Amino acid sequence: MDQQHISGYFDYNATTPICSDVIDSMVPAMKLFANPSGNNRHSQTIKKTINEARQNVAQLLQTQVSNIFFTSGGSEANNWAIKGVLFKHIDKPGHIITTEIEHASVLDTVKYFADTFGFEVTYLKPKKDGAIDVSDLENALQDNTQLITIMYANNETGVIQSIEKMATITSARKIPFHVDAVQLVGKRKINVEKLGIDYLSLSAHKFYGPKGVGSLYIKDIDSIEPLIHGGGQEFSMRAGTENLVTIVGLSKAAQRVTESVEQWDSDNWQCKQHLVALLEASPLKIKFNGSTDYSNSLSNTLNIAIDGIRGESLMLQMELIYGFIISVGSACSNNKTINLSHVLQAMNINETDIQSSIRISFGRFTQLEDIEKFVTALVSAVEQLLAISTGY
Amino acid sequence: MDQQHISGYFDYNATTPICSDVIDSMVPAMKLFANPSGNNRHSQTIKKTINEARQNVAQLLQTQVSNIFFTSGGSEANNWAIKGVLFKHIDKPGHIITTEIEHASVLDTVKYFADTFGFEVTYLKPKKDGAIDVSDLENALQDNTQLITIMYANNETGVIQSIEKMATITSARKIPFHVDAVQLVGKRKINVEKLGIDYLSLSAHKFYGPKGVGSLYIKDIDSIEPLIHGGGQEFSMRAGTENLVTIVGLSKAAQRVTESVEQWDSDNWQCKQHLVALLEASPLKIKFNGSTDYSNSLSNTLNIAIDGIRGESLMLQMELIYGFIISVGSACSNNKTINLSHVLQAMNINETDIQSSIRISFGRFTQLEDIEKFVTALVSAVEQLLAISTGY
Amino acid sequence: MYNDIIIDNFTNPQKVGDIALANCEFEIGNPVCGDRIKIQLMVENNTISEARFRAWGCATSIATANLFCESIEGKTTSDINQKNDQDIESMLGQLEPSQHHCVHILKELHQQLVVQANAGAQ
Amino acid sequence: MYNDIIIDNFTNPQKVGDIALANCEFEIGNPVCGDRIKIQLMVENNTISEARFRAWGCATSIATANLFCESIEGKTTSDINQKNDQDIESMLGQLEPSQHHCVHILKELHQQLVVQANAGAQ
Ligand SMILES: Cc1ncc(COP(=O)(O)O)c(C=O)c1O
Ligand SMILES: Cc1ncc(COP(=O)(O)O)c(C=O)c1O
Repeated sequence: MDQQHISGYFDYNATTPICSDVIDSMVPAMKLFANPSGNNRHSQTIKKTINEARQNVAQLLQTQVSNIFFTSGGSEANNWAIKGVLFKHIDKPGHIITTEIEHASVLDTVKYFADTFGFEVTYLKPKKDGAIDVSDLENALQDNTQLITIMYANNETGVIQSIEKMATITSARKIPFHVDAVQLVGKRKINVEKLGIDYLSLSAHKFYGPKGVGSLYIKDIDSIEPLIHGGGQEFSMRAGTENLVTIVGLSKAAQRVTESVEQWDSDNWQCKQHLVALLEASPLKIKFNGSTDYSNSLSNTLNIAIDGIRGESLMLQMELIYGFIISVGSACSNNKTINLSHVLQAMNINETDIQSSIRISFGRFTQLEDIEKFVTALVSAVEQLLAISTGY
Repeated sequence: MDQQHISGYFDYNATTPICSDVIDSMVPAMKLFANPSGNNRHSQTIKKTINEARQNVAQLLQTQVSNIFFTSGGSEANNWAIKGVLFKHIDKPGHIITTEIEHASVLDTVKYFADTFGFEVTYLKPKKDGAIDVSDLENALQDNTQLITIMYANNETGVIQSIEKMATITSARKIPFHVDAVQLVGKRKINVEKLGIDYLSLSAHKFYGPKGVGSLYIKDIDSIEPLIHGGGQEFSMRAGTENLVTIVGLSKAAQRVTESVEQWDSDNWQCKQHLVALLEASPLKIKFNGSTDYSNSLSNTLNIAIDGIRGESLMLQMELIYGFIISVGSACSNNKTINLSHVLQAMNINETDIQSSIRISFGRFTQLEDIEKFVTALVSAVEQLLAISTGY
Repeated sequence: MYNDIIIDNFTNPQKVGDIALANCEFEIGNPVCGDRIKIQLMVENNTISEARFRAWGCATSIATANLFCESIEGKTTSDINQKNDQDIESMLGQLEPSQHHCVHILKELHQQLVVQANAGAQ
Repeated sequence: MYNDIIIDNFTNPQKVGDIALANCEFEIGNPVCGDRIKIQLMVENNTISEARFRAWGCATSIATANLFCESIEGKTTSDINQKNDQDIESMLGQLEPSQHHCVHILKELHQQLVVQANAGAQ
């Protein structure tokens, strides 16, 4: 996608346009070719570069460099946190708490421990507004609870969980608490130490950095095993010659977030308010999926069901005719079955509404006038689809 | 390290200079920002790019695209193969065969299964020439052997193992055979299907590609579990938004290897013969660690013990005074202990010889005249060190 | 993804609508996927002179409905009856696994057409 | 890695050699690491007028030996005796964990010097 299409891009939660500063930082890094683990002066340069990157990520989360570990992205970070903690209990499988609305890299990993090793799992269910009740978490705790893993903000609805309140409970009971913050980092400020959690995942491509690189914050390295064993990289916690080019990109992206996240968030919030107002004033019959207010949802995300259309058709219409990219709550899948969003299902949204749901997510390159053009296009596209289905 | 220093770089086994074609291929990929898992046309472009990369790696190994899975490098590929196979047996831990000379990402992973889950391990010992006796492997087989993991070429000595002969035995007994080919790929031709092994690891930064990206070849995906669970990427075998930029780099690097590996190998072999001849004609007192002939060792690697000096001092001397980068067989470590190469120890080389050992590894940018300059520098550097130690 | 046949038929469907005096009409639905398609035809002398559709469903099913109407206009029912499964499958071009249910939709449309047209003829 | 103090003393060691008429001489070794250093001194009126070394070992230990000789030439044994552990540690600059054994080497060189010089004086 080139830059001229960015104004039509409303799928920032899937991935973000890479920022030109980030690209500029990565180009020279491609030529730094010494092995970071080497003993010569060229290796030294690279070690320093990696350490600066670690510093930038630490600053982003307001923590120390010794708590930041680079990974190949959010999925690896999630897998690492869950597996790294649970394999320590493999001889005595206990209880895991998570939610029904996690990302596949959490759900599938938790399921793996349940199916293969016999761990017991409690899946917390969100309320209609998408939020998990803190008291539900409290009630789910067992003496043998070995890990809690809950996402900070949901990728589909943008709904934000009360992680800070949850952490008060988990830390009082000293139960390891992992937070998948892949969707929050870059959109809201985080102070991970004040938050009081044990592990936090982030992924650069969700905040204008490159794909395939992320970090896991680890409060106490003795509490977790490596996912990738081997050499001395990452304080001997994650083997593998470092992906220097994308780590440098992550570094620059993290720096930008630290500087600008509040500005971006306030711009996004303006866009979102405008979007909501325009949609409500439009002829479209809309339901909002999950909270839309500032403190309970991301400022860049809106998930809506539009009466009378199928999300998937609307998505293609919006792309092919109007040049807007959005995402959907359901898609056809193989074998004639339909793939309904597990997140919307968990919120007890009915099947027809899920099939007519779309996710609109924008970001720092989105202008207020892009929002206006977007709504105009959306209204036309829906009208066209309705015209095709009139009579149904 | 910039290009002008490449003629002094003799540490290609640690990492290789990235090739300018590879850089050129990566730059435009940085701007392709759609999510490869998305449903829009931009995503399509990226899927195609990733698929082309898979094709190039498949071609490099002479296999099918459906057998190639991208990883964050050689260490992840090794971890994946070992853990992915052994976790299938976690309820009935059996027997593993490996060697004493593997890379840390294999040794530490195998040790993890021995220490944590009670697997039994046989560590095969190489002969003085660095090679594992095929009959030793045959004798080590047990009825409950669940995995064999043996490296193709050793990173320190360049010694090549008889993988093809070994595979005849393992495939007849249907025992999964993983081969860490990180050091062989890019130096010799591989036909992985003809070889008859089950898993093979490779890493782009060892053949003029970027760091932090590699692949695992998997013959039968039902034989192995994912290491990173989650989304549908990599045929649902390895979750995580793909590291597009470095996958594109791997792709180009793989393509170059397929085209040129024989030429590079023959150039390297010329360099190596010249190097050996010059060293033998020099006043240095030298022992060769491991085989040096064409069929039993890589054409780009030479590991030698030089009488009367300490490898570590020589390495620094070579770098600081002469601008040559080499590697050593031992280094000081914390707590006053010495870190002797586990590879050279396994070959029964005595401690003094290990301490005076260096690894010389070169590659496609090395000229015959660089070899000459190198030996001249080496002779002077050794003389200077000998002058300091005279009397000892 | 979506091939050009699907894209053309979806973004610019020429056969959307109703035929006030339709003499043949049928509906099909996919209970799992929820796609619904209604076809109205004007059949004169065993020839389909006009075909229109209404649809609610995924983009590929809408495209399928349009393509179906386009392909049968001007044809006789026996022309259509001669199409075998392969002919029908190839009409939609290369599909992703998640779009394969539209092959079944297209087959069902053909079957229904033959059934209904024969019924009308009796 | 190697700091500038280590690099200077290692790449351009001024004090390598033997003193034919040395009146003070001692050796130290690190049995684990294998580093070996021999020091020869010319001591006149309690002042070290000349210091030379021979060494086999890692780069940092060679640098340490040279630095030691440089630092004691022209000094009296009581000057040297006054150095505390901190003074000695700081001589080598910032070190990596793997280089820390050279702090012990440097301390041992100082201790041996005092012992030997006192022995000579008696
Ligand atoms: C033999 C061998 N295996 C595995 C690796 C690890 O590969 P990577 O550096 O891509 O993690 C290396 C390189 O360091 C190696 O030499
Ligand atoms: C909430 C959440 N967690 C984890 C991930 C996975 O991150 P990555 O794409 O870096 O593997 C994503 C993004 O897809 C996400 O939205």
